[in-house]
Amino acid sequence: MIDWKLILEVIGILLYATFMGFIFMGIERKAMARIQRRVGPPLYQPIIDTLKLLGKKESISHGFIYDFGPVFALGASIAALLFIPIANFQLFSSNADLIVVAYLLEVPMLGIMLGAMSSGNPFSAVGVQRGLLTMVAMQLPYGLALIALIQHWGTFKLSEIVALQGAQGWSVTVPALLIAMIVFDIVFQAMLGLEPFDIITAPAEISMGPMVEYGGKHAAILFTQHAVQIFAETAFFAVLFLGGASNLLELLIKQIAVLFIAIFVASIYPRFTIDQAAKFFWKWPTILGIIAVLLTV
Amino acid sequence: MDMNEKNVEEKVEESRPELPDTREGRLVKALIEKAPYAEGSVRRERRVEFRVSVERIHEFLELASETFEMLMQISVVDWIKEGEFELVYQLWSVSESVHAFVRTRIPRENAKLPTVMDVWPVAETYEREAHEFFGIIFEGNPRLGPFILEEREYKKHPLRKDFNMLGHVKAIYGEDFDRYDESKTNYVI
Amino acid sequence: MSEIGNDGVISYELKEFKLFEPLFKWARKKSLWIVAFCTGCGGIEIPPLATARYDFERFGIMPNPSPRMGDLFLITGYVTPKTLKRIIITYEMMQDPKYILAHGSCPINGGVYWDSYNVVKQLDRYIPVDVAIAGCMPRPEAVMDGIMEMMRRIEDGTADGWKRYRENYEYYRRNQDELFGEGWREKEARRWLAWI
Amino acid sequence: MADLEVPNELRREAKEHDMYLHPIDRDTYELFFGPQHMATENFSIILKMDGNRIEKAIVNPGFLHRGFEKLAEGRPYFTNIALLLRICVPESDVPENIYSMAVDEIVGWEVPERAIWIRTTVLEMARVSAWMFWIMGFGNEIGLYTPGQWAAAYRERFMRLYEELTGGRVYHIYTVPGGVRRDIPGDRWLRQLRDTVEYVKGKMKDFDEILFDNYITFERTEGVGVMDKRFALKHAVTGPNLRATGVPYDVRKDDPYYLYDQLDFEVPVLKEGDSLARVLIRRYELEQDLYILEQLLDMGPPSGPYMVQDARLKALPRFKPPKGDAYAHVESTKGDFGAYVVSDGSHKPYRVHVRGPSQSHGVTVLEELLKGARLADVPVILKTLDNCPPDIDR
Repeated sequence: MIDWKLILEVIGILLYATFMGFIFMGIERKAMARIQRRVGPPLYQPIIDTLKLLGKKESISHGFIYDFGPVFALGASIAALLFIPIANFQLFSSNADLIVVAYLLEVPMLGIMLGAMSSGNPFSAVGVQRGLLTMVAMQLPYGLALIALIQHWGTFKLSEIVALQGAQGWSVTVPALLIAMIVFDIVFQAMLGLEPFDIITAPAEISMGPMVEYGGKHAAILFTQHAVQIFAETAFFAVLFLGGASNLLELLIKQIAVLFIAIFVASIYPRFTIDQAAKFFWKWPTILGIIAVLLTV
Repeated sequence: MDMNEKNVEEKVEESRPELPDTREGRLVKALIEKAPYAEGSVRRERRVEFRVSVERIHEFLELASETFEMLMQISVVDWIKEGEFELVYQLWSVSESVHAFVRTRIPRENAKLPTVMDVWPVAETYEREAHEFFGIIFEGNPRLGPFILEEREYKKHPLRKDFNMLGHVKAIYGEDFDRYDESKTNYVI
Repeated sequence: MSEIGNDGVISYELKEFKLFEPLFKWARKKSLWIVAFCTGCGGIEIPPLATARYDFERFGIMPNPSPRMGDLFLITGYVTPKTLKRIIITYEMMQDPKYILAHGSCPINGGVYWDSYNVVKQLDRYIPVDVAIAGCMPRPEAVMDGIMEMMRRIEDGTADGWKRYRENYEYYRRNQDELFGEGWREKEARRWLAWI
Repeated sequence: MADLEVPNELRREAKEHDMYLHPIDRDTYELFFGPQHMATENFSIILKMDGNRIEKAIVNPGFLHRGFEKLAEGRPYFTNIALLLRICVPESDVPENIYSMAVDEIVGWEVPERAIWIRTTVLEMARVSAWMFWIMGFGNEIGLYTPGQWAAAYRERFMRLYEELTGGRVYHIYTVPGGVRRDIPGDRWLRQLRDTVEYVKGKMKDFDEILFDNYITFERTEGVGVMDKRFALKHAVTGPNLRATGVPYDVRKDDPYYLYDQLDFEVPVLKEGDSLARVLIRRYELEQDLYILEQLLDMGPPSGPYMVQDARLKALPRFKPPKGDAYAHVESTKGDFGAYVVSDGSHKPYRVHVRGPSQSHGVTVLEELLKGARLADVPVILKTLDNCPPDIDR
């Protein structure tokens, strides 16, 4: 028996998430431009970019894995999105969907790495190396922040966390979880690939890193993936710490608030080098994360 | 600015110019006493000049490097009528604030010179450049070869006076320059 | 690109989605990504173009470090043979459709370096140029005007340098080989792009 | 011509030195850094990498070589101004000035006071706008785009002033032997210059907060690319790079030209010699340059002609200076920029040789400093040395 309602909801949420993700990317570029005292591109610029990339004629491939990487990444992002309770829709659910989402959000990076490795470009290889190291480095504070959250609310279910926040106030209002949020926000910067942790793409050092060989339709898929990813990540943040949302508008406002913090941080900090980033992750965010965990015990 | 300059020709005629009793004069005198084979003179405030024969140039520069810490440039002038290259080592003394020209001349054919890389490591770049553009060989410099230029231009040593630039350009890029005067006879710069 | 150096012929997929072509044309016009390759002194006018006073990001133009994603190649000034080799390889690495905007007098006829032994006199002989801007150095307004002209041409389909390059590949290849000598791709370009 | 061949033994030695002729080992790889790269701009470095560390770097310049020195031998003295200024693109006034100074010295012209004032002002404006450009470059290399965008916009204010004074934005063709090409447009221009200087001075706080006083800027630059005093002197490193190692050498103080002996300014010196010191030196110098511009404006342009009065200038293309040679140098933002001009008495210079500061710090020094650095340090070292490829290539 096919659940037509679920399928329609999935398609609707996907279209909405992709579109809003592109708009978020547009907001990111526009806000950066305003900080830099420029007019900046229109908000829908990333959609045009993706269309243009789709319209390119490709003449290269480096084998199956190279083509498969971006698709794999996009699939993982979509899967993560479907587990997050977006407003009153939660499409998929399990008893431990927090863990599922937390790790599905990291899988896309692996997909890009997979594709980039097979391109053979040395810049890609360096980018992959950096990407994997960043992932390893950010796991510890990321995990600690989540542990603090789980310990406080006593559940792994995202929908329950939202409900509990509705009843007892947002997570941010709890001092221990405020610390956890700060930790999560630092990690969030790396998840979005923004400064000071845009080590993976680092245009001035390794010219786009893993993406250096991708062009045309591959790049279009990666762009779409990035859009879905931004939407999913901001929604995840809003659900965990900002009390979720009862409708899409509320969620949107919270997502944009989260996004703006990321943009402001990104526009005033330069980039770390990879070893500094790892050291940084294992120092302050980890200490703060441990404090948060201890406070919630 | 003090502009009391002297012509190159005049100085050749003066065998031992009187050294003025200034900072520059004393500097030149001290160096000449250590290296009597060199001719030294003061050109103006903060500009001194030495002439050294090519055989003892390395020895002299090593001596001069005690006062003149920096080698700013090695300028090569191609005096084609005399059949000689003139190398001007531009030295600067940070402690004394004096610029020195150390001049030496070598024949154009088979121009060879000892390198001064051991005195100033930066000479490597200057010598590579001088070799590339003039074909002078600096013995002991391991990196002589195409540096800025590609192989084809490098072989011709384009800054030599006998390099026919217009002919070279015509041969490679074609005759049509669109740079004639109204009578279509002469090129206009 | 993987075919480069074997027989010198670049294979292309010629499938075109006729239905979406107007949409793509519009998108191409509105989103020109510049390959980050400043090839001469004109590169100095790119930062003013990208910043507050002229801000070309308004029109969706932005520099991109990877040639694979680039659409617009700005030849910003004179081209020396040494650079031209890299320009050709970078141009061939870009994916169709791709456009070249020659910036300044020097790519047109050599400019002030008309008698220089190391400046390519007519860029048009080696790679196809879609729009050329005269002047030394062209003001940012002139460059913007050139980019607008490029957008107009993309819209009415006359910015077809990439098609010309494909159709007249023999001609361009012959001129390149004349300038650099036979086999320069195998000798040098293979070293830069060892992974291809 | 006598084709001079390099002896075979030399050639073999040179080949062994070029590592790219060796087969790549398995655990190391080579990276062609530039010229199609955001950080290097027309400059290529071949890096032999061992993981994330650089084992060996080979600088490969020459992408901008136009043969200026040869071209200058074929053009009359005054035409050369329009050619030679293209050597240093971000501050094109520097080559104009060194060439003009050298020709002035050969001819023996006393440049009028008004022209001297204008030349000094133009040079200082060039320095400030070059610093603005440098802030943009450095910010972009370390991934901080905001101050760079601001700085490039402030530079536009100077460009507008340049346009009004000289008619050109980037290439001004303004300083000529014997003076300058035209007079100051009027008092309004001076007022505008003062306003601009005040404006940029007010923005220094922003730059401090966001770039120079930033925790990550310190992290990125501290202890990266260290040189000591002796190394810097032996490699003829000049300018801010030398002053960052503790040598107070500034052409404006040590070989004063123009009005610099009447102006009051300090030469900032730091001892560390690393990238951070080089960054901070540049920040202090920007402040000093704004201060110098203020002093110049307080002084005001002296009245009088702006060009030397000489009958020979009536027939410019056939202008012939006497025989002789001269070396002139000025302090550019990159270092000591010098020109050696030889005249044989004809209407074209016999030889013009330009010493770009990047020639010394852009080749051997860069190769030395990159040895053992991380890949992420390459743009930082490149930009804190302030490497300008056209200086090397010419």
